[in-house]
Amino acid sequence: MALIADFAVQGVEMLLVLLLAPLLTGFVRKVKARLLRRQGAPLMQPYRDLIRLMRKEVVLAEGASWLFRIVPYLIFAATWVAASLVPTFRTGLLFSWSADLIAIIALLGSGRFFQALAGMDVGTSFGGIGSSREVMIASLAEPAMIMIVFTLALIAGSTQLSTMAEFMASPAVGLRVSLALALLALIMVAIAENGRIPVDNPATHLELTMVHEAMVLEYSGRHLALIELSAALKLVLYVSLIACLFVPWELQPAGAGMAELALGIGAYIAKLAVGGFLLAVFETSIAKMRVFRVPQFLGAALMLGLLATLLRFVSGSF
Amino acid sequence: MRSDALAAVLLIPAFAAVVLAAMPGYRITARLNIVATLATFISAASLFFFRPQPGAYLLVDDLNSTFIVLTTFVGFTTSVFSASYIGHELEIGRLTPTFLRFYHAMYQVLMFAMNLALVANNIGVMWVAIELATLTTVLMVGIYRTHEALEAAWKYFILGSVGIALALFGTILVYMAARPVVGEGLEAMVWTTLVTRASAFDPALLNVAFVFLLLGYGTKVGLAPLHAWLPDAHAEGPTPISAVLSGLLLNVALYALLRFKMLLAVNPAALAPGPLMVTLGLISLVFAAFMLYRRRDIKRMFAYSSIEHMGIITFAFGMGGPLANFAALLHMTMHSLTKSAIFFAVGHVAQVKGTQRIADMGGLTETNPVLGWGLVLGVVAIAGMPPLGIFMSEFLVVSSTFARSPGLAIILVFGILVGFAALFLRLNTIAFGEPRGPTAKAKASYVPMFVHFALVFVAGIYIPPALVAWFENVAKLLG
Amino acid sequence: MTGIDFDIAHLLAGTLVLLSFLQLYQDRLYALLNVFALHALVLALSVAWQAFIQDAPHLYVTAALALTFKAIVIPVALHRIIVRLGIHREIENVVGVGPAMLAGMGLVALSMVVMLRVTQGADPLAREDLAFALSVILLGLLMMVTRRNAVSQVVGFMSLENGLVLAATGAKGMPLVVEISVAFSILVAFIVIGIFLFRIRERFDTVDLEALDRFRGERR
Amino acid sequence: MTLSIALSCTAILLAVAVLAVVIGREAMATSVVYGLCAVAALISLLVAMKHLLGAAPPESVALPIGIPWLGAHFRLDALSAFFLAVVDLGAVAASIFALGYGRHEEAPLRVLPFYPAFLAGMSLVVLADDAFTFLVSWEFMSLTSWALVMSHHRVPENVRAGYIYLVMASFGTLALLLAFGLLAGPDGHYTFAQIRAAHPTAGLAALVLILVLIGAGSKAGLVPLHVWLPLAHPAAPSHVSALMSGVMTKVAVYGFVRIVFDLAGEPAWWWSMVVLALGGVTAVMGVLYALMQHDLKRLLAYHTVENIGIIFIGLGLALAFKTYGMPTASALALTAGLLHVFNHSVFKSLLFFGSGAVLTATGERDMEHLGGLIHRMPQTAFVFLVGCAAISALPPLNGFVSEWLTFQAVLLSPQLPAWGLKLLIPTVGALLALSAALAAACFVKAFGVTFLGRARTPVVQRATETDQFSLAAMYFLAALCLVAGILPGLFIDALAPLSDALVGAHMPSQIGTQWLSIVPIAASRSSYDGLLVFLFMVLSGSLAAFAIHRLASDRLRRGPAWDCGYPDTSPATQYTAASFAQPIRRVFGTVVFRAREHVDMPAPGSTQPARFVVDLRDLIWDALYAPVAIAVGFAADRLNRLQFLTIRQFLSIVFAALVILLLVLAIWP
Repeated sequence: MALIADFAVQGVEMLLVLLLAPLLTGFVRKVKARLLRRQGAPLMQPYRDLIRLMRKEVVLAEGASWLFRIVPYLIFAATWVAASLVPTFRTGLLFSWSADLIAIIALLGSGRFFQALAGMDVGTSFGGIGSSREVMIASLAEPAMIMIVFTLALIAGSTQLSTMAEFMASPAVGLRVSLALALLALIMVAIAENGRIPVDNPATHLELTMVHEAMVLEYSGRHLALIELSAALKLVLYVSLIACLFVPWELQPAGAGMAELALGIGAYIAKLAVGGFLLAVFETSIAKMRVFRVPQFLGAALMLGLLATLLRFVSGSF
Repeated sequence: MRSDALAAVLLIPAFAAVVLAAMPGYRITARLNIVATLATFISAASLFFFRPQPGAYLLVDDLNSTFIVLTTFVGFTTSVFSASYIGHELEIGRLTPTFLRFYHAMYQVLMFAMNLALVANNIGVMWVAIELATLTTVLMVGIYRTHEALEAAWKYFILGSVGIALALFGTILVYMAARPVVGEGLEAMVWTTLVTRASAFDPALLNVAFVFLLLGYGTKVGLAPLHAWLPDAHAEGPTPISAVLSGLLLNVALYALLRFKMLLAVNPAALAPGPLMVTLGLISLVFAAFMLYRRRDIKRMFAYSSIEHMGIITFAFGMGGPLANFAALLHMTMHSLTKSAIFFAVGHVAQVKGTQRIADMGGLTETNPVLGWGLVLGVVAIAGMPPLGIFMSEFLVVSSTFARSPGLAIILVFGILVGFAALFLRLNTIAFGEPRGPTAKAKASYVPMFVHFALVFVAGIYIPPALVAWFENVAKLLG
Repeated sequence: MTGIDFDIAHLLAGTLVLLSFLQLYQDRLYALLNVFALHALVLALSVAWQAFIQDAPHLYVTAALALTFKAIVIPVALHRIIVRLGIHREIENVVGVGPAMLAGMGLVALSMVVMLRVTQGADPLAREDLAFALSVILLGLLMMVTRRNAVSQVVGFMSLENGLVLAATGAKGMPLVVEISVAFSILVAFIVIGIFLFRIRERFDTVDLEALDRFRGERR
Repeated sequence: MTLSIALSCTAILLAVAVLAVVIGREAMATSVVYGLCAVAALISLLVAMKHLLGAAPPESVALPIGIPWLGAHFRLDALSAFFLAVVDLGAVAASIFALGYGRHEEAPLRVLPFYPAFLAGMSLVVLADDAFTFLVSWEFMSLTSWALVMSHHRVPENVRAGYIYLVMASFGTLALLLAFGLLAGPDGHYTFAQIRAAHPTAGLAALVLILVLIGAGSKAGLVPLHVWLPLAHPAAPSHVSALMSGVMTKVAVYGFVRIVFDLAGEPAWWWSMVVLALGGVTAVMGVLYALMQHDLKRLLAYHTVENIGIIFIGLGLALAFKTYGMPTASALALTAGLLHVFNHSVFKSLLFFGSGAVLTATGERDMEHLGGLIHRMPQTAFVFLVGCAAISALPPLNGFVSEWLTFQAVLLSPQLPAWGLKLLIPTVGALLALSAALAAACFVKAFGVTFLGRARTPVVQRATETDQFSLAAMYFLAALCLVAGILPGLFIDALAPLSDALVGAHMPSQIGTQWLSIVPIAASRSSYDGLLVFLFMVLSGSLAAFAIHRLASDRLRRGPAWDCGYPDTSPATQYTAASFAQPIRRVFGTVVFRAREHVDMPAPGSTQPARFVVDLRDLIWDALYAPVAIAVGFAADRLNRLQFLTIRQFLSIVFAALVILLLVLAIWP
């Protein structure tokens, strides 16, 4: 009985992130438009785009190989699995033990790996630009992320997200320097990973500035839809990751009743909204940086993460 | 029967020398040469089983019996090699039949001299024998009558003579030291007597004596800085002689040195010969290792490698102790076999390529696979790589030394490594890469070479217990 | 052995050392040869004396050999060679006579020190003889390495060998002395013949190593 | 019993080597030799696995060969069994691959005899139980592999590579020889049993550690002793490169583990620091070197250096925990390291096979001349992709598992008391993470440039899919990558007796856990389930595909590439390996390699092409190796003058020696 309930919760969780993902993207766009005094597209626009794309036929470049066609599904699978393993409104998810935070990062990493490959598959110059810049960014972002994980894991005594979240919710946490550093680093990494301003601009198609867009330049139809969806999922993932680790309020424990769950979901959506709003504000208030400034940006993140870890190693009180 | 075998070891070569000097005709003399050396070898081998009592002049004991067998064996294989080698020399007219007769006679005289030096129980006789061997080799080195050959022979002759003089003075001093104890006359030069009574000898005299003997016989061993004659003599003489020089004569001289080392070792008051030998050994090793780099003549290069290995052996004997002595004896044997085999290969290589310049050889494993791989095998063996015998001896030397005096072991390892690098640097140009120079097939008998390699290989894997017991006795003997 | 025997032997040995110094001092070939002949003569005398006091008749053979061969035959032969090869008569030194003499002094002192460490128990005649012999040997070697001229180097070698014979005969009752002296005479003969054959005009040096280098290309 | 079987397999291999010399010229020689090798290695593999999984007690045997009074001792315990299994697994795969690949060998006589001997040498090293046998096998391994490196000796680079390799190998062997000399003592107690009993003093053990780091490290390819590796491994035929990279380096790791964990006694406090620092530096340097390469096989070789670094990080952690008496944590770290040993041997062999297939199909090793091979050799491309994903530590493949375990071990280390470690280990962890990310980048480049995009040269058009044997070998290894990735528990449990023997504890048994997940310490702390992750991905991926194709459209049309509307461009406009690595080169290269970019742009209107040159400097070579070469040359020149003195000058030297010795006597007390 309880098992079935857990199954149900896990399923709800997976569907929830999947459904909310385009909404969050739309919301961010809307807020940005508003801040720019524009009307902006309606909130539901991303859904419409996705559906239209799915209906369209795929125009496959001549040079494209079988890899090019399966990559979208791979990316989607990896991102979705990763996202569905992050506690959103309830800890102790049924399968949370099947992959800890490191594994989740690695899953995202494999998504990126295949995306970069796809970028090189058709054999155009832009794909190459995108891929090489993407891996360069990743080669700094991933270690930074690992360092953040170290810090949090050393505080919580676990890399298991549910356990970490529960610990974070408990009063044992207190205010710590290393936590602050980790949060700062995590935000920087999240911005880079999702290709937001100032690292990358999801809206641009200016050849020399784009990274993510350049990689997916050759995609069309359902493939493009899946990739967009995965990107949205990734954004949700990071926001909910930050939420469950740093603002774990109203995160319901395992075996909570319906009412609590509803409350938890509400709180989660609220967190997403706040996160999206902050992101939009941040993006509108800053300019995109040159590609070769990015390493310094991410290097800073890596250093912050390393510093936090070192503090943890040297003494538990930081 | 007993003393017959011993007599045979000396008389067969002497007799053969006379006959060969008289006899014309290449084929028959070459064959006879082989037969004589074979007979000598057999009678020497029989010494293992029937050991005569030591006399006033001759002696067979654990130490020299191994050397005798080794010497006669290598002498035999070399004569086989020289048959095919000299044939080619006659064809291209580097040698005339007259010189050939001379050559074969001298070869036997050399064998006689070396055997005599080994079985001599009288330090005077030993001295005479070694000098005889030296003079014979001088004549054979000069046999080609080319400018370089004469030059090398002359150099060898002059330096050798000074060595002779020093060694003689040392011998006289030993006699002087012995005389008050042993009494005048022959007895005071009989080694077996000396070694039993040496503890009572005057240490100061013994010291001076050893210094002179070390320099005198050390010149023959080719220890740096007394080595100057060795590379040129090897490079300019006929290759069989280079093989015998490296494989045997150096050993014989070192054997003489060992006898006197034992003499000093018995006397507590005398200075320990060990440090001197260790120093000379290390100097020779490192020096030769560096000299290998700039060699352009293949035979000269391997001559320097002989100096290097003599250095290692002397070092090991100087260190002393059962392990090191065992290793040194093993190394001595392995080096004789390997180095002579290498010279067999080198001789044919030089004949095929028509030159001794390393730069003019190349891709030998392509053009003459058997010869090329034989040479590679030889260098691998001499560089001390498993599973060949020299690896075992070097293993024992280095490991046993390092535990006792790390500093020396470090120098030793350094020298070995430097020499190793140099050898393979040259081997790469000779055996690999694009073929260079003439690529005619060699008319050669590879049997001696591969027999040696087979022995070295087996020794690297398995040494028969009898031989081991032998070596261990000797190692104890040497203290 | 009585004191007078000892003194005479001692005197002769000392004379040999003195003559070695004289050889070092010479700077003309003929003079050098003459001094060497004298050297050999004194050696013959001392050997004969030893034969007498040790009543070892076989030593007389050695003495005779030294007298005939070294004191007469060789010097004459060398004279001939000098004339034949037109070797000019000056002796080229590596170091001047003065320094050579000083070095000789040092060597003699050294040999004395080394030899006199021998315990008193040993036969004094042997000790003194050995000391002198060693200094003769060392002086001979010194001559070989300080003279550029082939003939003078041969002379050096021979006086070295005289020292050996002196030591050998001084060693009372030593066997094989005669054989050894014979062997050495042959050796010396070889050298002289060699010089003659190879037309070594000036010095061992010019049996060219340059030739070696040219042919073998060893020099970089 | 099992040991004797293993030894007889080795004997068979040696016999095959002799046989190869005899029949080498025949046509069927290749098939016969490699077939026999595969069979012998397979038997030995089964034996080793039986011993390992059965947790059987150690067996030992002494043969009356080698040093007479010592004999040759062999021993099969858990450690040797594991490494023997690794060796034989690689051997089986390589032999099967070579059944097809070897046919393209132009001079089989230069490969066939040495290949079995090489295999035999490696298995003898892991079986040896005394110093002499160990070193003989060790050097024999080097010798045979050198011969294999020299098999294509007409290429000057190969000869140079072989030379540097052999000199470095002998250098390492001499270092090990000295180490054993210390351990065995002056009277030569050479058997490992005696050495174990000896308990060396602290100073001695320290010296031993350094010597072992030189000896085993130079063979394994630890920076800065790695220089030979990227030269030698690519020079050999590809199946041999696979063995050298995938297996021989592991034998070196075995040597390190055997001596440091088993023979050298109790570790001192600083040992782990040295090992960790070396490991971290090696990992990052290796991958950075790799990123700068455009020769496929050399790139792979540099990645071997990187992975050796990762392995040594694991071993260093194990050493640290062992030093401070934390056996369970030590067991975790050790298991992580050894698991990576296994994993790397699998996917590195796979990748080298792939490069070999490409080499035979196109005759090219330079990626800049390849591209688009995925169309010509789809199957090779697929397995190569699996290998790339595995080595880039992507879940659910095996590379991720071992790195994950290493991270878990790092997370246990704050409990270590030593301050140095407190500061060092996080840094090493960062280096590890960095190297992992860079490795992923590097393999995007490797696979992307080689197999994806459009053909850069005509050779690619002529390429065809490789033969069945090679494919079989590669599929086998690829499958192994997946299995080891989704069922790591089995492998971890197999290592339990081993870590028991070495650090006195083992990881909790993984068989009982739910859904075959792996739990290093406790489920609450961390756990990972490759199987489930794999299932989830397959499920969600296929679900999405199904849903879209059913509900939305599945129509598809081929068209020209969009490329921002540029007209159809030539393949030359694609990103090359160099240009792909350019951003990373800008970030790291300027410091690590003194990377300088020279652009000369011709004046407008001039016809000559613009040039862009990047020059990289190998600082390690410049700093360590070049000076040595120069010094040796200098000394050789100086001493060489002695060859040209005149006879009189030689005499003077003799004279001087005499006088000096006499002076010594004179002043002797």
